[in-house]
Amino acid sequence: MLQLVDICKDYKNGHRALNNINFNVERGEFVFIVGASGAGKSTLIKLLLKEENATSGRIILDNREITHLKQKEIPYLRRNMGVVFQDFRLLPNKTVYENVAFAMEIIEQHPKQIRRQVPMVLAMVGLSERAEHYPHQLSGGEQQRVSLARAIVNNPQLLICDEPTGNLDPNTSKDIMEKLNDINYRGTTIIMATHAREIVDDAQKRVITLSNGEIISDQQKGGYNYED
Amino acid sequence: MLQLVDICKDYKNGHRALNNINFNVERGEFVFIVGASGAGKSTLIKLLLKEENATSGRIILDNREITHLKQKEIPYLRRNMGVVFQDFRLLPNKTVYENVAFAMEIIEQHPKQIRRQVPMVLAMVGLSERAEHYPHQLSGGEQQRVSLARAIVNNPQLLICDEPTGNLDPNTSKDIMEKLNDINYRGTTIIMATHAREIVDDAQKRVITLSNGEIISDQQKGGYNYED
Amino acid sequence: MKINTFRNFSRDAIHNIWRNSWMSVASVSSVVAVLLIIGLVLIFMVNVQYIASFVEDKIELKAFLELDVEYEEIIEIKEQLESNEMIGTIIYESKEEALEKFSQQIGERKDLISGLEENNPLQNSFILTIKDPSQAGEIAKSIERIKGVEEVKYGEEIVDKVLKSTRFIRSLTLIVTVILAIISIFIISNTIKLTVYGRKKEISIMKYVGATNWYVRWPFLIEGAILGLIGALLALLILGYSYYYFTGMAQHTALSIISNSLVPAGQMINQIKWYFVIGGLSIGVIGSILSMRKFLKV
Amino acid sequence: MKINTFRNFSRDAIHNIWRNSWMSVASVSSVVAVLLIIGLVLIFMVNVQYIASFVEDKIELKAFLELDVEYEEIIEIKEQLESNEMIGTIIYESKEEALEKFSQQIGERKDLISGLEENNPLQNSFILTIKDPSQAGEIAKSIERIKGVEEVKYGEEIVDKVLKSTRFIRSLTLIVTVILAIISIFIISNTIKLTVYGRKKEISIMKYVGATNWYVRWPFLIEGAILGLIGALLALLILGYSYYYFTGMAQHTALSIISNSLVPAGQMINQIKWYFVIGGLSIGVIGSILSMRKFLKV
Ligand SMILES: Nc1ncnc2c1ncn2[C@@H]1O[C@H](COP(=O)(O)OP(=O)(O)OP(=O)(O)O)[C@@H](O)[C@H]1O
Ligand SMILES: Nc1ncnc2c1ncn2[C@@H]1O[C@H](COP(=O)(O)OP(=O)(O)OP(=O)(O)O)[C@@H](O)[C@H]1O
Ligand SMILES: [Mg+2]
Ligand SMILES: [Mg+2]
Repeated sequence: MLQLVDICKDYKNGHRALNNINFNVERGEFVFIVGASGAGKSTLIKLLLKEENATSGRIILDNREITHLKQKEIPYLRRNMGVVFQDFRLLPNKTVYENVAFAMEIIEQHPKQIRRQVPMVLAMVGLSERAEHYPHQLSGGEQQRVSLARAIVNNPQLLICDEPTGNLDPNTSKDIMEKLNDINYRGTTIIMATHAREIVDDAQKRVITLSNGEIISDQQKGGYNYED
Repeated sequence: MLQLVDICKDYKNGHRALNNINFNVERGEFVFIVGASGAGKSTLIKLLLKEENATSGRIILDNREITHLKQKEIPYLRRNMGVVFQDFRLLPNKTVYENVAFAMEIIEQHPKQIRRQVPMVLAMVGLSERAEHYPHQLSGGEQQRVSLARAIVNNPQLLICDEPTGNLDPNTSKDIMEKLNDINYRGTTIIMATHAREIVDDAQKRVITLSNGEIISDQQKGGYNYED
Repeated sequence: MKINTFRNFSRDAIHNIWRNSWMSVASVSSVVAVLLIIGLVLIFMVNVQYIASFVEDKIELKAFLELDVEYEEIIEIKEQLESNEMIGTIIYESKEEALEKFSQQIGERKDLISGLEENNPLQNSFILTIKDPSQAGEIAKSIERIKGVEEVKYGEEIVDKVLKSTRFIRSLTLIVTVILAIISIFIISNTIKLTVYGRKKEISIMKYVGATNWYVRWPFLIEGAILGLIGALLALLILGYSYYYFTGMAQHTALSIISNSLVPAGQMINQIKWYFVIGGLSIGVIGSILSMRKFLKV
Repeated sequence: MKINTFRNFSRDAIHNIWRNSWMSVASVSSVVAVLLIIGLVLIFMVNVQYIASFVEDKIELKAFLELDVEYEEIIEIKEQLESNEMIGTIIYESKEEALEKFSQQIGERKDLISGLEENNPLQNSFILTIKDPSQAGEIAKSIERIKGVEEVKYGEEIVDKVLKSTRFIRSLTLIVTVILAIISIFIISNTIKLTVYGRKKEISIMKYVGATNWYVRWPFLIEGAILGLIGALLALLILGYSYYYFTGMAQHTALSIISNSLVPAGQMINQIKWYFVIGGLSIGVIGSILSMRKFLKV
């Protein structure tokens, strides 16, 4: 489904965030991306989202090269992915409900469908009671869960999560991971950058370990084995 | 050093975030505040910082009632505390170095002192190489560590950390916790809201557990014992 | 675009106006202010043009007839003048009327010319107004060619001066108006840029979630249209009412000479009404779309 | 405040100008635009006032002397007139000069009054200008009380009309200028509010870290002063140069009548220079301080 070939990423100030990254992800896989702070996990995700462009190398999604896309095509690429951002990225002027509904509105879903689906996902992440709150009225963990709700509401083919449990307590995290596992079982490919050792160790899924922008290990059924 | 007496906090929309909170913190203590997402940890910290005002109850710091303070006095209160914010709160137009130096500049420290102290703290959190970066050029964990560096640069009496390791990998977290322990040994009182079970369990310090805005346990040498 | 989507856009636009009420007030009031400036200067300009053409209309030719023309010849000359399309009104002035006028002009020193009645040295003449004052010279020449007309006078110097002055004032006010309009539009575009800048994060988030550029633009566009329209109507109201009040007030005081030569309020408002509405709308719509360009590229 | 702290403020102000270069350009250009509008209207107003006082200065009194006054008496009357502080220039016109003038006035029809030289019916007179035209009536009366003066004329009606017109124009342009100035200042304050709004997060963060209100304000204040000053100087440059160019250009064309009665460029620039500098500075400083108030309360 997803292939990265010889990807390098240099930021404008000359910093090399990714160096020669190669890996494939099959449809339906669940891949953890782990690594120290600053290893390049978010950068990798930003490349998939076309938030940043790779300096060299190729990215192929569903047999289609997306390394260079026209501005106009980017939105349609993004609609095929659900993304939980490390910094949440909620619309400040919309309530929790509206933020989640927005993701459905942009693909012009029927209002009836929206009214059925949104409360369902909000219940799934445990935020039914916060539906009418604005993002600034939420706790950190609640904002993170709204971001997750928005990412899954359209049942995307590919779900990308950057640190989706960084602001969540262990119990809530466990709940969320169970939900993600469900989603994965139903066929969604999941790529998840995380630091949570317990989660990675428990899951027994594929783990790609980054260090200083390079892949230092790529294990099926791995654990959080990154050591300095 | 710090006393909270019958603190309640209702947000404008009527939500009760804290209900009847009572506890004392002695000088030199290290207190964890744990609890599920939305339990009221950040709210508690916002009250200490006077970012929000308590609806009822009293807060006493160093034998001084700070429940009601004039606008003009708040900055001086904040200077006695170092704070790591859950959402980092770095100045977007200042580099990492400048962000940390800023905390020293506002208390009119001598430039020589600033030039000596700032690189030292940056090295402590492992960001010497990022000194000239702007916040938007940093990874999530790096921003979090800048926030920490800024909080400790003035050697505050009281250090308040809201989720200071939420975006950090276990190794970096462990480093940071060791540094915080050092600081605590040298006499600084530390109050830390966190979800990281490993950290809390390892530290064997006092743990206050919040649930739905109420204290449900307050243990010396406790562990992350919060269960639904 | 589905109808539901458009409904969402309108809903979002209206919600945003309410939720950013502070900014909405800033935008509307800036639009009002800019339109007031342009309107004020426009009214000033329209009035100056109006008064200038008033003055220009006062330019007269005087065609002096030969001393010995008969009554029938005068009629004939008159017919010829009437057939000339460039000539406006035609008034005949006999030499007796001319003398009477002259004696009135010199006023108190009338005694100086007493006794001239019997031996009137003046001529019969036609007093003509012309449609295009700048053509005065040529028209004068063509009239002089008519038999029985001795000479055509029109105070070349004065006509020249009047024309030059009015032309100068016309172009001066036009230039000032255009400059002020350009400056004002520049300011408002700055203001709109800043309001959009304050929401750049919002715009980029929409894009990150997969919205197309047009999907992001529409609510801003509708919002801009609504705010621009409100601004235009407010400005029109303020300006129209003040102008009406001002001309009305002036009428009953010593200023009536001036106010009477101003464009009437009703006519003025009618004249600028659509400019304002279209101006306000386009400021709002074009302003927001242009300002967004930069932030859509994420 | 320590000297190092002040150095930090200035450093931050300059850094911010660079780092928010887009916003700095917006602020400066808005200040320029606003000052251009105010300046344009101000120049217009100053010139109107200038021309109006020009016209008012043309108002003359004419004191006719009795027919039989002797030379010594005339000298005496002149001395009395000179001792009156309200009177400006004094010019003596003998009856021969008066007749000469009159015959010139009636121009071509001079023949009508030929032969009057021997039997001049006119009077000797003093032509006086007065310092305050609105006092014309009272001064005339006081002069009539002088022995040897028969009558004082000053064309009451015309003086009245002229005074009313100039007063009307003076107050009209003053009102328009003031209104435009208020509107412009309102717009700029909106613009500044919006730039500060775009940085409200920054302001609140400074406060959360323990900065006092004044500590947060100072860099903004210095930034505002610098940007305001740059704006003022740019506006002055544009305006001064255009005005200089315009009056210069007008001098060599048919418009010289008008340009000669305009305030010279040098004098104009000198007159508005400080207003602009102080205006720009205060817009920048006061604007940013006021706009920050709201965001400092955290
Ligand atoms: N815009 C940028 N300009 C320059 N350098 C950048 C930029 N963004 C990120 N970097 C650098 O690239 C490196 C990788 O950043 P990235 O955000 O991918 O890290 P990460 O693995 O997500 O870390 P974390 O776990 O802390 O979120 C970091 O060292 C960061 O400083
Ligand atoms: N400004 C606000 N207005 C209304 N409700 C609020 C506001 N801020 C927070 N809340 C609510 O108060 C409760 C406590 O929030 P708080 O931020 O203190 O939680 P927390 O313990 O820090 O959670 P987390 O671990 O997710 O950061 C939450 O349920 C939140 O929805
Ligand atoms: Mg990251
Ligand atoms: Mg929190």
